Formats: sequence, structure tokens, C-alpha cells
Amino acid sequence: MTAKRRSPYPYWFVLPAAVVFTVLFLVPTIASFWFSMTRWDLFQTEFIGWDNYRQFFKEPFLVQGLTNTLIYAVVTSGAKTILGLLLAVLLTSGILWQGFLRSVVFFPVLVSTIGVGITFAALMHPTKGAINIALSYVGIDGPSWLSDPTLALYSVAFIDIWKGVGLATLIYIAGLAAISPEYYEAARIDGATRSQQFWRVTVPLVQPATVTVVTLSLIGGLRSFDIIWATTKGGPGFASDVLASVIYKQYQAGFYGLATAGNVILFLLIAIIILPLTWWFNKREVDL
Amino acid sequence: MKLIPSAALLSAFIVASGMAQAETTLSVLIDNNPETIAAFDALTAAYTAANPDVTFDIEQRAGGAEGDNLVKTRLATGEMADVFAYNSGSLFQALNPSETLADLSDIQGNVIDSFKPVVTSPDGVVRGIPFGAAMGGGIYYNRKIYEELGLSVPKTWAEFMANNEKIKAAGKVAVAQTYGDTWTSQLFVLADFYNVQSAVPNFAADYTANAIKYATTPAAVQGFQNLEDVFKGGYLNEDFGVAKFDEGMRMVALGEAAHYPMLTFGIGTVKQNYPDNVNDIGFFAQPGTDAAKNGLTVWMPMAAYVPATSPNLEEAKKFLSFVASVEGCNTMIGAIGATGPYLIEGCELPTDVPASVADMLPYFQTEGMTAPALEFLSPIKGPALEQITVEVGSGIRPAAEAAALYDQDVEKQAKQLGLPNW
Amino acid sequence: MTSRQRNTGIIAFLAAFIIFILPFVFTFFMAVKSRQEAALFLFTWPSEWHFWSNLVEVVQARNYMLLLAYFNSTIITVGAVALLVIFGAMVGYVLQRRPSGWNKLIYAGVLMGLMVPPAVVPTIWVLQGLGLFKTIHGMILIQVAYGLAFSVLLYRSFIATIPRDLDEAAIIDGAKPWAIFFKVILPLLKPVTVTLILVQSIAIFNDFTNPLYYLPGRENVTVQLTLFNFQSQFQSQFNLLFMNILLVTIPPLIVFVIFNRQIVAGMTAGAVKG
Amino acid sequence: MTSVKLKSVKKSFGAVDIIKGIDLTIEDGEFCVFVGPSGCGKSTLLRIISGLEEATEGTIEIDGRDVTGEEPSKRGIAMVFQSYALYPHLTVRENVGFGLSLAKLPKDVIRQKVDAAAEALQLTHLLDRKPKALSGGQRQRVAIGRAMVRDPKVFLLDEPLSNLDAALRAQMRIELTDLHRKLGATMIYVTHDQVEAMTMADKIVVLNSGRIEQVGSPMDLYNNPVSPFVAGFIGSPKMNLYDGPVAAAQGCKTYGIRPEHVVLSATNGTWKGSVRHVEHLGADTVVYLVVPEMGEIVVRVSGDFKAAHGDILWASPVAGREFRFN
Repeated sequence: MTAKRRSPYPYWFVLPAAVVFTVLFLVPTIASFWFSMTRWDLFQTEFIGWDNYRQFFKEPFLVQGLTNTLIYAVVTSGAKTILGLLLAVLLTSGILWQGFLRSVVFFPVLVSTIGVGITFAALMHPTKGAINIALSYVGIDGPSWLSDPTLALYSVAFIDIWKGVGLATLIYIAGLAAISPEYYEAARIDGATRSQQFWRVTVPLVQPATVTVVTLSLIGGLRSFDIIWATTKGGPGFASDVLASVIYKQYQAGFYGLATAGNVILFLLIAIIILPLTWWFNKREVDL
Repeated sequence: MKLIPSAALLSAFIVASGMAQAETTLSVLIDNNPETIAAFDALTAAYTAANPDVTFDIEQRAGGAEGDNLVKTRLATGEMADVFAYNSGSLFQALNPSETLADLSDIQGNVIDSFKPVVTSPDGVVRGIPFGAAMGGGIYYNRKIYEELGLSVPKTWAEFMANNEKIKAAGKVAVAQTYGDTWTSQLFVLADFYNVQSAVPNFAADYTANAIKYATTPAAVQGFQNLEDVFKGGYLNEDFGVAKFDEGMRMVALGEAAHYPMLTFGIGTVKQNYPDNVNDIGFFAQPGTDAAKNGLTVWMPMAAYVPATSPNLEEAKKFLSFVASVEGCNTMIGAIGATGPYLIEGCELPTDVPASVADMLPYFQTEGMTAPALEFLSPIKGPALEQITVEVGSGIRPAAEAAALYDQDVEKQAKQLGLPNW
Repeated sequence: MTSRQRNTGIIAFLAAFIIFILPFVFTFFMAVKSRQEAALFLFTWPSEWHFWSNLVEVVQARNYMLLLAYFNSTIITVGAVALLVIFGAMVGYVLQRRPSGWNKLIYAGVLMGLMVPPAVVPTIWVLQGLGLFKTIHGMILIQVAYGLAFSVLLYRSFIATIPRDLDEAAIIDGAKPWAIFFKVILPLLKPVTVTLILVQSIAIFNDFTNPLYYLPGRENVTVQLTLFNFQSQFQSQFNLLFMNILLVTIPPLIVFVIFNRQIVAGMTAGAVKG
Repeated sequence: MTSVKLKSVKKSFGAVDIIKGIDLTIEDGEFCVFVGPSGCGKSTLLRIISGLEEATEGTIEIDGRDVTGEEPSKRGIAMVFQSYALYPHLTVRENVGFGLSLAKLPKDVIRQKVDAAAEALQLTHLLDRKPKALSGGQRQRVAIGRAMVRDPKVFLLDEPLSNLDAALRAQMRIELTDLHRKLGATMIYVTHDQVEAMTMADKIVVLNSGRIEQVGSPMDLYNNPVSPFVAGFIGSPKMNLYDGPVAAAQGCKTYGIRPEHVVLSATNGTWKGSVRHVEHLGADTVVYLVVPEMGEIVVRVSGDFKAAHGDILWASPVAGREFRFN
């Protein structure tokens, strides 16, 4: 037998990426399992087993942080999905200034998160902020958006949606462009109304885009940190703390082992939510 | 291309060969508080003027917890600047100073003894020199409002609350709070430590040894109670949840609010932003239950340190011995004025200090009228205190519960430090 | 255009103006106000225009730190995006073209890369061991490691749309693997590459957290970190802060204006068909 | 002497055998067509010859040399793909010269060769266009040009005409045959269209589920099909094939008669049936007759034959033109 010929798709193509990814991402991630079992002050490590995890679950605010994380992720990704689809439909319907409006909706995606946080913190100021001043003209006494414990989390979620809906819209616009106009023509010949066309043609056929939007925004929402940090820092008190900000605070306090344990917990939480979801989406896509 | 620098270097060498020393550049890391920057600019300029062979490369870092983290990371990774300024007391202890910081005990000649313990590592070596002025933690008040309403400086918490009631009745904001900067929410608790200590003299030691708790010590709970009372009394500014530190100072300076609990360094902000109103502000220690036992909780200044790994250890120490000299002290006063006593022997404050500073000085002049803040007596300070005090001060959590929660928070820190009995 | 389309457009424009444009107008107003006026936060027309003086002050601040930051951020962004394009396309190519047991492993890595929050402290520990901590190239590699998963996914699904016949024609023409990839496949990935460049360069340019940890040091400052200059713990110079936000937004804006038309095209071809 | 020899070539994907052992020799200069229904393995066989696919077992010889383990580019072959596989980002000139530039030939040599091929294929005026600016037929020619400039010993063509419309396909059939005559190179051509096979091939290889059914010249296959499969595949309309009682009555397993070998009469014949449908093709007319005892029989008669739905007609096979398979 002659020697096996080399594939035109050699594995060394994967090598550079694999090296960078392994060394700078996988190794630290795996090391984090070890460090999460230590008391670690960057100077020394001391193995303490599961103590950090026990400590983490004793954190009085972990339960709240956990619920907040879920609420935040569901609210932001839900809103981005629904608003993204509606905006995409609107911005592909040939309305006046359509191209310009697309740019406007997408533009916040480009701006620095810290900058957006600072800007909205100013706009949401309870007494001087433009939002409450505008509300006062119509006779509404606006709340303290970012420092009212019942509202803070939702206010931050709103900012996140404001900043992120453009990306969802863009993905949906792309998804809509992939739907052949013939489906709509057939539906119209069958006598479908606009809303029937939306529910019976658009929604099912745009599903691949929905999968992308939901998955990306859910992962983003669960990991979300910088916009929370730029606006409320988890406050007032612990009212808008999410898992990522709880971890960050442990980290800031120098509890590196504990923070790393939190990292592992966040990782597991994301895996528990996202893996079944992708599996379910994949199964449904095969059915289609 | 390559020739030119070497030629320049060569000629520089010929010129310099007459001198004993080579050029040194000291890297410096300080926080980005404008006053720290101004003080350091003045100090380094003065030092370079006297020692032309030494230049400085000053880098700024964020303040607060963000900055704490940066300092720790850079120390641990050996990336620290030759000289850096950082808190003394419990935050200093968290740096693992015995291993990371250089021994500075031979440049303590002018340093007042009371400062040394807060920069002494567990192995008994002094590793820092004071940078800046000592501060008191108490309550700023607007003198115009006090005059207008005929109020007098309160000696007990009850009197303070009575004043607040009158101010509120006059349609003014009695107490400014600024939880937009969460650290400012801790003042009512931390500045109450003089009162805690006068009620429970051994509190700091027992607390460190896990023999006494906040929640089970009524005098300690009082600080949280103060916060709760002020909120419940409806004395706060409307935007207390988002306002920032400098707005708090503005409110008390311009009479938008009558009181603002703060450390005395705050007057620097007023001097910079509202110079005309500096003398409208007065200051008093946080009152306790007993008018006879009215004293001030004192914060030690920040300190300057040299990391043990610095390649320019000797030069850095020479510079810091200048900072810790009377001349260095006067340079700082010249740059940023006097906000409190400097802990350098023979460094006198100018006579024309702002009114609030003048209000503070008498406490220092009487034995027993001051007590160091808890963070200078005990290495443990729970990292979540700011959040907990925001909760109490916003009416989210009652004082007693908050004290218990804080005890829980402290436990982690104590374990991390490996203290006995935890 | 029907009148319905015109009216909807006008209503949509008004809504978009209030929701999306006014915050930027606010930022702009804040950026040109005096320090005292900016501290009031009011959404008012600036009583005095300090555009130029604020701009100069921000640029000059801390010994022209902003210019250094632009320089550093540009190098990091360009370097990391270039590597992301090449590495991502190479992995996506092999992943799509050569089904084998290894693919499961690669997918597991990709999925992890998308989901797992990076473990910051252990990463510093690794970077230090490699002598990459606090270096620009270390930062570039970090951004590559964090951005790879997304790039690979985007490329893999796009490559699926390129007929295999092209590879085979090239094989018969005598092309070596690298020639097939660089001369035939890579040029065809242009639409999705444009999307990737846009998305990743903005993410990297706007990244705040990673440089904060992995790239300390004044000489290594990046654009987002300059926002720290003006947001001190004690005193905030809001006019300069907002001017800084304004300046920091300009480079992404330029990228956007250049590539605007091609974004949707790339997204259509790549991200959605996954 | 550029012959292609396959010796017991097998190919399996996992447990599925696609090619089940093929021995075949294609002579120098021959136009050989692989034909068969989709999934019969004809494309796989072509790809094994090209080297794009590796045989699981067996050897391939080109020009007397064992090339089984050799890179495709070293085998002296060129291939034209069904989709043409033109590089969309390159001009026609670059597409045609791509292989030559990879081989690092001097620029002027490449230019010369490309110009010559373009001339032969009447592509000269299109050389600076990109593929998307070309019509289907032009793309087809560029693909052939790209194969030509490599001076291959063997041309491999994988259903090259299937993406063209009917008129263009007929024209290209002639052009390809001309080209073959002019170049004198060995060509292996895969198609599922028996018309292409019949019109172009010197030798037809009929494949059925991974095996060779029959090899021979077009007329060989037409006149002497070895199996009902080949018989049914070659010729249009399809041969009438009958199993069961009809075949049994003829003493065989399968009985077949081509439509053009059936005679119709209004009065007498072998089978009596009624007309279901009549197709007038002009020169020919195809009659579909339903015969109760055998089912349907298709008959091709001359164009002027008159019949209508429901007419009763008699059909009879032409003697000596019947096929009996066992």
C-alpha cells in the first residue's frame, strides 16, 4: 500500500488558534478549579477544599444575586428578541428614511459601555435627570431610577436593552432578508392578513435568527457586568447585584480563591441554562 | 540611526563622568484624587530641583476598591512602581507587608510615633511614612444655617436630631447623604467609633480576637441606628441615592443642606470649587449619648511605601525621607493647604486655616479627645460595609439586622488574614 | 413609497430621535459645558460653549495620555483583529471541511469560549509565567483567545456556503493546503470578514475590563481606561468625562461609517445560517 | 499511450459500499462515458480516478503508472466540475492560469498558454471578466479552458452539461466532441443522460449500484444489452420490459421490446389494446397502448400516424428485435 495522502485540510491549521486558546483560556479556566479550592491572596495559596463554595453559598446575597442574574438575563434577552424582531420588520418594510433609522438603532452598539453607563446615570438622576424632568411636565413624579431598590435592576436592564437591541435588530434584518418574498406572495394570495403573515410566515421562518439572538443575548445577560458596574455597582445595597458583580466584589476585596469559586459557579449556571437550550433548538431545527 | 543615540550617550557620559551619580527615574503610583496629584507634583518638583539627577514618572490609579485591587495585583506580580501611596491601617495589612514592602524604619526620624503602628507589619517593622494630613471623621455643618436658625453645635446625638428637626421645619435639607459614592455612606458608622470605644474600651482588641460582635454590642449598633434614624426622620436630600461626594460638599458649603457627615479632607474640594464658601463650613465630631464624653474619631493619613522588589530602593528611600521631613511637609501645605495636622514633628500648620479645620484642631490638642478609627486598631474591615450602610441609610434594612450582617461579612476577611479564633 | 410607509417613517424617526439620538445630544451638550454647569446634569443648551478648551484639556490631560491611549488601543485592536480573522477562518475552515472526531473537541472549545467567563486571576498567573503580563502583545493574544469562539462560528457557517468544488478544482490545479486556503478560500470570505472586523474591533476597542487587569501601567493605557482620568473617587469633572466619551466614540463611528453597507450582507451570509 | 486502468477498485464509506469492485481499462484517446442512475457510484469512480477520493481497495494506473497514492495534481489529469468551480474572485484569465501560476511557470508562458486556450474556446474577449459576468455556456467554456491549459493526459468531466439549457446542451455536445477529436486526449465523462452517452462516447460504461453492468460502444449497448437494466437505460423512449406471465409465455424471466420495434395495425397483430395517449413529436409519434394481458406498451411510429384516445389497435413485435433476459 502506498502511504496515505495528506488531507487538504490539515490539522495544523487549527494549531495556532488552539495554542493561544489553550494557554490563555483553557489553562486558566482549568486552573481556576484548583484555585477555587484554595485560600489565595496572590502571595500564598492554601488548600481548603470546598470551603470557598460553602462560603459562597452562605453569602446572604447570593440567593438574591442568583435571582437577579436570572431576572436580568431573561428580561434583557426577552426584550432584545421581541423588540429586535419588531424593529427588524419595521425597518425592512420600506418606510421613509429606513437606512438612516437602521444606523440610528445600531449606533448604541458601538459606543463604549462605560460611556453609556455614565450618560444614563446622568439622565436617570432622580431630581436633575432629563427623564424625570420630562415626566414632571406631564405631571408624573418620576422615581429614583437607579437608587430605588425595587427599580434599580430593571433600570439597568433597560440601559442594556437600549444598547443591545441594535445588534438583535441587525441579526433579524439579516434573517428576514434570507426569507424568500415568494412566501409572502403565496400567503397574500391565500388571503393572509398582515398579522397572519407575521405570525405564520415571518416568525417560523426567521427562527435561525431567533436562535442566534436568544442564545447570544442570554449568555451576555448571564455574564453581564460592565453596564451594571458603570451605573449602580450592584446597589443600592445589594439590590441590583448579579452573580458577576458579587464575584467582582469578592475579587476586589482580595478574596481571590472565593472569587474564583464564584467564577466556577457562574460557569456552571450558564452551562445548565445554555446547553439544554442549544440542544432543544438544534432538535427543533432538524424537525423543520 | 543607531549611531546617534550612542554618540549622544557617549557625550552625556563624558559630561556626567564628573558627577558621582547616574541618572535615576523613579516610577510613582498614586491615586487620582486631584489633591494627591497636586501634592505629589509639588513634592517631586521640589526634589528634582534639589537633586537634578532624579526624575519621576508619575502614574495614577483609580481610588476605592478598584484601586485596592490594582495595588494588590501589582504588588503580588512584582509590577509595582518604585514609590506608591496607599492607605495605612487595615488596608495596609492586607498587602502582606512583611513580604512585599521594603523596611523604612531608618527614615522615621521626623514621624510622630502615633503614626508608626498603622504602617507596621506583623513582624514589627515600620514600612511606610505618612503622606498627607490626619483627618477627623465627623459632621460638616453650614454655619449660615446655624446662625439663621439660632442653632448651637450639638454635643449629643439627641441634640443633633433636635437640630435636624428644626432645620427640617424651616424647609431645608437637614442632612446631605451621597450614596452615589457608596463609601461616603459609612461615615455615621465609622465616625462613631470614638463613642463605641468610650463605652466599650476594649472593643478593638476583643473584636479582632472574635470575642465581641457588632450586633451584640449596643454601642456599636448605635452607628447603624444613627443612619436609620436620619433616614426615617426624612432629613435627607431628595437625590441621596445617586448624589456624589463632591455634591455633598457643595450642598453643605452653599447651604443647600445643613449637615454632611464626612472626613475632614473634604474641605479641599470646597477650596477648589467654591473658594468663597470655605469659611461657611464648620465641623464637629459625631456626637454620642453623653455630652461629657464628646470626642473625635481620627483617620491616619495615607502612607507612602516602597515595594521590596524595587530596583531603585535606595533612591526611593531618599525621596521618601524628604517627603517625611519638615521641608517636605511644608511643600505639601504650600501645594494643597492644610486640611488637618501633619504627622511630622516640627511641621506647623499655617495660622489662616479654614474654619472647619480650626474647629477640628482643639480635639487634637486635648488628651483623650480623639480615638483612632477602628481600621487603624484592627486589621479587619468587612468589604461589604459600604453596601450595608447604603441599605440602612436608604431604609432597606433595619440597623440591628445590618449589624448582624456586617459581623458575617467581617468573618471572611478575618479568615483570609488567617487570624486566630475565627 | 406609499403614504403609509412615509407616515410610519416619520413616526419611527421621531421615536428614534427621542430614544436613541437625544442621549447622544445630551453627551455632546455635557461635553461642551463648563465644569460647574456640567455638574448640574441638566439637559439644557450650554450657556457657554467650551468645546475647544474642553477638547484641548482632555487631550493634554496627564501628558497627552489620550493620544498614547489611541495609539495603544489601535495597535491592540488591529493586531488582535488581524489574528482573529486568520486564526478564526483557518479553524472554521478545517472544522467545516473535515468531519472527524476532533471536531467534537473543537466544538466543545468553541462553546466554552462563548459561555465561560474568563478566570481573571489565574490568567494573570499564566501571563506572568510567560512574561506576557503587562505587554501589548500579551493583551493582543488575550483578546484573540476571548474572541476566537465567535470568529470560528461565524466563519464555519459561512464556509459551509462555499462549494467544495472550488477546493477540489484548486487541488487538481496543484494547490497545496495553504494555497487553497489563502488564495481561494480566504478571498471569498470577504463579506463575513467585514462583519467580523466590525464586531470584534468595536468590542476590543471598547473593552474596559481586560486591559484594566492584564495591561496595567501608564505607558500601556488604553482608550477606555482614560475615562478613569476624569472619574476620580473624589471629584468628577463631568464636562471632561463626557468630552472623553465623545472622543472615544469617534473611532468606532468611523469604522461604522466605512462598513455600514456591508454589515447586513455579512450577517446574512454568516451568523444566521449557523 | 495514455490508458487508464482500474484494478478491483472498491470504495466504502463506513459500512456502505459505494463501489463494489471495478476492473476497467480505458484506452488512449478514448471518449469514455460513465452512465447510470444517480447514486450508482459513477461520480465517486471519477473522483477516485482524479485522486480527490481515495479507493478503499484496488489500484489505479494512468499511462501505465500506478497513481493510487498520488496527489491529484501529479496524476496528469484535469477535471471539469458540474458547477464549473470557477474562482469567483479571479478573472477569467486568472482562473484559467491558476494552476500554471501555482506551478510557478514564467508569466509570459502562462500568458501564452492562456491566450491559446482562450482562442480555441472563443473566450479571448472575456478574459478580463469575473465569472459572475459570464453566461452559463461561457462559464462552461472557461472551465474547459482551465482544464486544457494543464495539457492533461486525461480529462475528467463530471456532468459538465447538466446546468445548461437544452439547446445549449446540444450545441456543447458537438463542441466537446470536436474538442476531443482535436486534442486526441483521453476523456472520461460522467452523466446520467443516456443521450449524451450515446451521442458522444466511444465507450460507454453502464454502472448500477457500484458495479459495472456493461461496457461497450453505444451501438453495442443498444443492440446487445446484457441485462434489463442496460436495456432500459439506453434508448428513448425506454424499452418496454415485462416480467411475470408475459415473460413466462416467452420462456424467459424478462421480456423486452423497444418502442421503435413494434408495429401497429388497425386490424390484426399479436396484442390488442386501446390507445390511452398519443404524443406527436413531429417526425415521430409515440403511442401509449393499454393491452389487458400485459399492461401498457409504448410504440414509436412515424410522424404521420393517426390515432386518438380510445382507438382499438393491434401491436406486433418486429421479429429478431425482441430481447429475452434470464
